[in-house]
Amino acid sequence: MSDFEETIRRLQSEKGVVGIIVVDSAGRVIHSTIDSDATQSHTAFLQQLCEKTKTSIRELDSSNDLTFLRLRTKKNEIMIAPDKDHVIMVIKDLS
Amino acid sequence: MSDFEETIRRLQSEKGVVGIIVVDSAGRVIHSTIDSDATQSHTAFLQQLCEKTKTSIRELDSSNDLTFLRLRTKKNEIMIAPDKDHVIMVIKDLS
Amino acid sequence: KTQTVQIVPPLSDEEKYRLTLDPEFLDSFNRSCKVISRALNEEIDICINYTKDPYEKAIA
Amino acid sequence: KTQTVQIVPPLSDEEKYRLTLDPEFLDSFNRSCKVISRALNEEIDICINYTKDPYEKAIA
Repeated sequence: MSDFEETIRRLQSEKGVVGIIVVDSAGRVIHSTIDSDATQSHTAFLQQLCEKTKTSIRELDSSNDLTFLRLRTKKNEIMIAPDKDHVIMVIKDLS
Repeated sequence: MSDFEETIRRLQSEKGVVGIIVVDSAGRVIHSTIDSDATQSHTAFLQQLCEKTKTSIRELDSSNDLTFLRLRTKKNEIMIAPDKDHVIMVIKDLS
Repeated sequence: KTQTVQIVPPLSDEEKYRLTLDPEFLDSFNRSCKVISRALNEEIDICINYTKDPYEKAIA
Repeated sequence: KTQTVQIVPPLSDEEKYRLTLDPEFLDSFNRSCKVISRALNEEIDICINYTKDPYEKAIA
Protein backbone atom coordinates (compact mmCIF):
# COMPACT_ATOMS: atom_id res chain seq x y z
CA MET A 1 0.00 0.00 0.00
CA SER A 2 1.42 3.38 -0.98
CA ASP A 3 1.76 6.29 1.45
CA PHE A 4 -1.15 7.94 -0.31
CA GLU A 5 -3.42 4.93 0.07
CA GLU A 6 -2.35 4.56 3.69
CA THR A 7 -3.34 8.17 4.42
CA ILE A 8 -6.68 7.74 2.69
CA ARG A 9 -7.31 4.55 4.62
CA ARG A 10 -6.48 6.24 7.93
CA LEU A 11 -8.79 9.14 7.15
CA GLN A 12 -11.53 6.75 6.09
CA SER A 13 -11.32 4.98 9.43
CA GLU A 14 -12.03 8.18 11.36
CA LYS A 15 -15.41 8.19 13.06
CA GLY A 16 -18.27 9.06 10.75
CA VAL A 17 -16.31 9.42 7.52
CA VAL A 18 -18.48 8.20 4.65
CA GLY A 19 -16.63 9.63 1.68
CA ILE A 20 -13.33 11.11 0.57
CA ILE A 21 -12.82 12.74 -2.81
CA VAL A 22 -9.53 14.17 -4.04
CA VAL A 23 -9.54 16.29 -7.19
CA ASP A 24 -6.81 18.21 -8.96
CA SER A 25 -6.98 21.93 -9.76
CA ALA A 26 -8.88 21.19 -12.98
CA GLY A 27 -11.55 19.31 -11.06
CA ARG A 28 -10.44 15.90 -12.29
CA VAL A 29 -10.83 13.10 -9.80
CA ILE A 30 -7.55 11.76 -8.44
CA HIS A 31 -9.17 9.43 -5.95
CA SER A 32 -12.60 8.78 -4.53
CA THR A 33 -13.93 6.33 -1.97
CA ILE A 34 -17.54 6.66 -3.18
CA ASP A 35 -19.28 5.52 -6.36
CA SER A 36 -18.85 7.31 -9.64
CA ASP A 37 -22.26 9.03 -9.76
CA ALA A 38 -22.01 10.32 -6.20
CA THR A 39 -18.46 11.47 -6.91
CA GLN A 40 -19.64 13.37 -9.96
CA SER A 41 -22.50 15.15 -8.23
CA HIS A 42 -20.45 16.08 -5.18
CA THR A 43 -17.42 17.18 -7.18
CA ALA A 44 -19.43 19.46 -9.45
CA PHE A 45 -20.99 21.30 -6.56
CA LEU A 46 -18.01 21.42 -4.22
CA GLN A 47 -15.50 22.42 -6.85
CA GLN A 48 -17.68 25.37 -7.93
CA LEU A 49 -18.24 26.42 -4.34
CA CYS A 50 -14.55 26.26 -3.58
CA GLU A 51 -13.56 28.31 -6.64
CA LYS A 52 -16.22 30.94 -6.01
CA THR A 53 -15.23 31.25 -2.37
CA LYS A 54 -11.52 31.53 -3.20
CA THR A 55 -12.18 34.23 -5.79
CA SER A 56 -14.42 36.22 -3.47
CA ILE A 57 -11.96 36.04 -0.58
CA ARG A 58 -9.24 37.43 -2.86
CA GLU A 59 -11.58 40.13 -4.16
CA LEU A 60 -12.22 41.27 -0.61
CA ASP A 61 -8.48 41.23 0.14
CA SER A 62 -5.97 40.34 -2.55
CA SER A 63 -3.40 39.17 0.02
CA ASN A 64 -5.81 36.78 1.70
CA ASP A 65 -6.53 33.20 0.69
CA LEU A 66 -9.01 30.44 1.50
CA THR A 67 -7.48 27.65 3.58
CA PHE A 68 -10.46 25.57 4.71
CA LEU A 69 -14.19 25.35 4.15
CA ARG A 70 -16.72 23.55 6.32
CA LEU A 71 -20.33 23.00 5.45
CA ARG A 72 -22.54 21.76 8.22
CA THR A 73 -25.90 20.34 7.24
CA LYS A 74 -28.64 18.52 9.15
CA LYS A 75 -27.28 15.14 8.11
CA ASN A 76 -23.58 15.57 7.61
CA GLU A 77 -20.52 17.77 7.60
CA ILE A 78 -18.50 18.38 4.47
CA MET A 79 -14.91 19.50 4.92
CA ILE A 80 -13.03 20.98 2.02
CA ALA A 81 -9.28 21.54 2.14
CA PRO A 82 -8.13 23.43 -0.96
CA ASP A 83 -4.46 23.49 -1.83
CA LYS A 84 -2.62 24.91 -4.80
CA ASP A 85 -2.71 21.67 -6.77
CA HIS A 86 -5.61 19.75 -5.37
CA VAL A 87 -8.75 19.85 -3.26
CA ILE A 88 -9.66 17.21 -0.68
CA MET A 89 -13.32 16.81 0.28
CA VAL A 90 -14.34 14.68 3.22
CA ILE A 91 -17.94 13.87 4.06
CA LYS A 92 -18.71 12.95 7.63
CA ASP A 93 -22.08 11.49 8.55
CA LEU A 94 -23.63 12.93 11.69
CA SER A 95 -26.03 10.18 12.67
CA MET B 1 -30.27 47.98 25.79
CA SER B 2 -32.59 45.49 24.09
CA ASP B 3 -32.07 41.72 24.28
CA PHE B 4 -30.92 41.84 20.68
CA GLU B 5 -28.31 44.53 21.33
CA GLU B 6 -27.16 42.67 24.43
CA THR B 7 -26.61 39.47 22.41
CA ILE B 8 -24.72 41.37 19.71
CA ARG B 9 -22.59 43.06 22.36
CA ARG B 10 -21.77 39.73 24.00
CA LEU B 11 -20.82 38.18 20.69
CA GLN B 12 -18.71 41.20 19.83
CA SER B 13 -16.76 40.82 23.06
CA GLU B 14 -15.70 37.26 22.18
CA LYS B 15 -12.02 36.94 21.45
CA GLY B 16 -11.06 37.99 17.95
CA VAL B 17 -14.49 39.08 16.72
CA VAL B 18 -14.04 42.03 14.36
CA GLY B 19 -17.42 42.13 12.67
CA ILE B 20 -20.99 40.94 12.94
CA ILE B 21 -23.53 41.34 10.15
CA VAL B 22 -27.16 40.25 10.36
CA VAL B 23 -29.21 40.22 7.18
CA ASP B 24 -32.77 39.13 6.48
CA SER B 25 -33.72 36.54 3.86
CA ALA B 26 -33.79 39.24 1.15
CA GLY B 27 -30.21 40.21 1.97
CA ARG B 28 -31.17 43.47 3.63
CA VAL B 29 -29.00 44.49 6.54
CA ILE B 30 -30.73 44.26 9.91
CA HIS B 31 -27.63 45.10 11.91
CA SER B 32 -23.92 45.49 11.32
CA THR B 33 -21.01 46.34 13.57
CA ILE B 34 -18.76 47.36 10.67
CA ASP B 35 -18.85 50.35 8.31
CA SER B 36 -21.29 50.58 5.45
CA ASP B 37 -18.84 49.84 2.61
CA ALA B 38 -17.35 46.80 4.33
CA THR B 39 -20.87 45.62 5.17
CA GLN B 40 -21.90 45.93 1.53
CA SER B 41 -18.92 44.02 0.13
CA HIS B 42 -19.11 41.24 2.70
CA THR B 43 -22.89 40.88 2.45
CA ALA B 44 -22.88 40.61 -1.32
CA PHE B 45 -20.36 37.80 -1.31
CA LEU B 46 -21.56 35.89 1.73
CA GLN B 47 -25.24 36.07 0.84
CA GLN B 48 -24.55 34.62 -2.61
CA LEU B 49 -22.33 31.92 -1.17
CA CYS B 50 -24.94 30.99 1.38
CA GLU B 51 -27.75 30.79 -1.16
CA LYS B 52 -25.70 28.76 -3.63
CA THR B 53 -24.60 26.34 -0.91
CA LYS B 54 -28.15 25.91 0.40
CA THR B 55 -29.48 25.22 -3.08
CA SER B 56 -26.74 22.72 -3.88
CA ILE B 57 -27.19 20.87 -0.60
CA ARG B 58 -30.90 20.48 -1.36
CA GLU B 59 -30.16 19.39 -4.91
CA LEU B 60 -27.92 16.63 -3.59
CA ASP B 61 -30.58 15.59 -1.08
CA SER B 62 -33.95 17.35 -0.96
CA SER B 63 -34.46 16.44 2.70
CA ASN B 64 -31.14 17.93 3.79
CA ASP B 65 -30.46 21.53 4.70
CA LEU B 66 -27.50 23.80 5.39
CA THR B 67 -27.14 24.69 9.05
CA PHE B 68 -23.69 26.32 9.30
CA LEU B 69 -20.90 27.46 7.06
CA ARG B 70 -17.32 28.22 8.06
CA LEU B 71 -14.73 29.79 5.87
CA ARG B 72 -11.19 29.69 7.12
CA THR B 73 -8.70 31.99 5.44
CA LYS B 74 -5.09 32.93 6.18
CA LYS B 75 -6.16 36.02 8.07
CA ASN B 76 -9.56 35.28 9.52
CA GLU B 77 -12.48 32.94 9.97
CA ILE B 78 -15.94 33.78 8.72
CA MET B 79 -18.84 31.97 10.33
CA ILE B 80 -22.23 32.00 8.68
CA ALA B 81 -25.34 30.81 10.48
CA PRO B 82 -28.30 30.74 8.08
CA ASP B 83 -31.79 30.51 9.45
CA LYS B 84 -35.15 30.64 7.76
CA ASP B 85 -35.57 34.38 8.22
CA HIS B 86 -32.09 35.71 8.58
CA VAL B 87 -28.39 35.04 8.20
CA ILE B 88 -25.78 35.96 10.79
CA MET B 89 -22.18 36.41 9.68
CA VAL B 90 -19.37 36.75 12.17
CA ILE B 91 -15.81 37.60 11.21
CA LYS B 92 -13.08 36.55 13.58
CA ASP B 93 -9.56 37.84 13.15
CA LEU B 94 -6.83 35.24 13.56
CA SER B 95 -3.85 37.39 14.39
CA LYS C 1 -16.89 42.09 -15.08
CA THR C 2 -20.66 42.00 -15.02
CA GLN C 3 -22.60 41.37 -11.88
CA THR C 4 -26.32 41.01 -11.44
CA VAL C 5 -27.43 43.38 -8.71
CA GLN C 6 -30.86 43.06 -7.25
CA ILE C 7 -32.03 46.48 -6.13
CA VAL C 8 -33.82 45.91 -2.83
CA PRO C 9 -34.67 48.99 -0.77
CA PRO C 10 -32.85 48.81 2.57
CA LEU C 11 -34.79 48.33 5.79
CA SER C 12 -35.74 51.54 7.54
CA ASP C 13 -34.46 52.11 11.06
CA GLU C 14 -37.98 51.54 12.32
CA GLU C 15 -38.33 48.24 10.45
CA LYS C 16 -35.00 47.07 11.84
CA TYR C 17 -36.01 48.07 15.35
CA ARG C 18 -39.38 46.34 15.16
CA LEU C 19 -37.76 43.19 13.80
CA THR C 20 -35.24 42.99 16.63
CA LEU C 21 -38.12 43.05 19.11
CA ASP C 22 -40.01 40.21 17.41
CA PRO C 23 -39.95 37.16 19.74
CA GLU C 24 -39.87 34.69 16.86
CA PHE C 25 -36.91 36.48 15.27
CA LEU C 26 -35.12 36.69 18.61
CA ASP C 27 -35.74 33.01 19.22
CA SER C 28 -33.96 31.79 16.09
CA PHE C 29 -31.42 34.61 16.31
CA ASN C 30 -30.36 33.53 19.80
CA ARG C 31 -30.19 29.92 18.70
CA SER C 32 -27.81 30.83 15.85
CA CYS C 33 -25.71 32.95 18.20
CA LYS C 34 -25.23 30.02 20.55
CA VAL C 35 -23.81 27.92 17.74
CA ILE C 36 -21.51 30.76 16.68
CA SER C 37 -20.44 31.31 20.26
CA ARG C 38 -19.42 27.68 20.58
CA ALA C 39 -17.44 27.88 17.35
CA LEU C 40 -15.72 31.06 18.58
CA ASN C 41 -14.74 29.36 21.83
CA GLU C 42 -13.16 26.29 20.34
CA GLU C 43 -9.82 25.72 21.95
CA ILE C 44 -8.15 23.79 19.20
CA ASP C 45 -7.14 25.63 16.05
CA ILE C 46 -7.29 22.98 13.36
CA CYS C 47 -5.19 24.98 10.90
CA ILE C 48 -2.33 26.03 13.16
CA ASN C 49 1.22 25.05 12.25
CA TYR C 50 0.13 23.58 8.99
CA THR C 51 1.28 26.30 6.64
CA LYS C 52 4.28 25.91 4.37
CA ASP C 53 5.94 28.95 5.93
CA PRO C 54 6.20 28.62 9.72
CA TYR C 55 6.34 32.41 9.95
CA GLU C 56 3.37 32.97 7.70
CA LYS C 57 1.13 33.63 10.64
CA ALA C 58 3.35 36.46 11.86
CA ILE C 59 3.61 38.02 8.41
CA ALA C 60 -0.13 37.81 7.79
CA LYS D 1 -32.09 24.62 -16.00
CA THR D 2 -28.91 25.35 -17.95
CA GLN D 3 -25.51 24.56 -16.56
CA THR D 4 -22.12 25.27 -18.06
CA VAL D 5 -20.16 22.05 -18.14
CA GLN D 6 -16.48 22.10 -18.89
CA ILE D 7 -15.54 18.90 -20.65
CA VAL D 8 -12.21 17.88 -19.18
CA PRO D 9 -10.92 14.39 -19.99
CA PRO D 10 -10.56 12.39 -16.79
CA LEU D 11 -7.17 11.39 -15.49
CA SER D 12 -6.00 7.98 -16.63
CA ASP D 13 -5.26 5.37 -13.98
CA GLU D 14 -1.57 5.78 -14.78
CA GLU D 15 -1.72 9.57 -14.36
CA LYS D 16 -3.50 9.16 -11.03
CA TYR D 17 -0.94 6.64 -9.86
CA ARG D 18 2.03 8.76 -10.85
CA LEU D 19 0.53 11.80 -9.14
CA THR D 20 0.01 9.96 -5.87
CA LEU D 21 3.71 9.07 -5.85
CA ASP D 22 4.85 12.68 -6.43
CA PRO D 23 6.61 13.89 -3.24
CA GLU D 24 5.43 17.47 -3.71
CA PHE D 25 1.83 16.35 -4.10
CA LEU D 26 2.11 14.04 -1.10
CA ASP D 27 3.61 16.84 0.96
CA SER D 28 0.67 19.22 0.58
CA PHE D 29 -1.80 16.34 0.55
CA ASN D 30 -0.60 15.12 3.94
CA ARG D 31 -0.70 18.65 5.28
CA SER D 32 -4.35 19.04 4.24
CA CYS D 33 -5.19 15.65 5.74
CA LYS D 34 -3.80 16.70 9.11
CA VAL D 35 -6.11 19.70 9.21
CA ILE D 36 -9.08 17.53 8.22
CA SER D 37 -8.11 14.95 10.80
CA ARG D 38 -8.15 17.57 13.53
CA ALA D 39 -11.55 18.81 12.41
CA LEU D 40 -12.87 15.23 12.40
CA ASN D 41 -11.62 14.67 15.93
CA GLU D 42 -13.17 17.71 17.50
CA GLU D 43 -14.94 16.72 20.65
CA ILE D 44 -17.47 19.50 20.83
CA ASP D 45 -20.33 19.50 18.36
CA ILE D 46 -21.18 23.17 17.99
CA CYS D 47 -24.59 22.50 16.46
CA ILE D 48 -25.92 19.90 18.88
CA ASN D 49 -29.15 20.60 20.74
CA TYR D 50 -29.77 23.75 18.84
CA THR D 51 -32.46 22.61 16.47
CA LYS D 52 -36.12 23.57 16.84
CA ASP D 53 -37.14 19.94 17.05
CA PRO D 54 -35.25 18.10 19.81
CA TYR D 55 -35.85 14.85 17.99
CA GLU D 56 -34.73 16.16 14.63
CA LYS D 57 -31.39 14.46 14.98
CA ALA D 58 -33.05 11.05 15.42
CA ILE D 59 -35.39 11.60 12.48
CA ALA D 60 -32.63 12.79 10.19
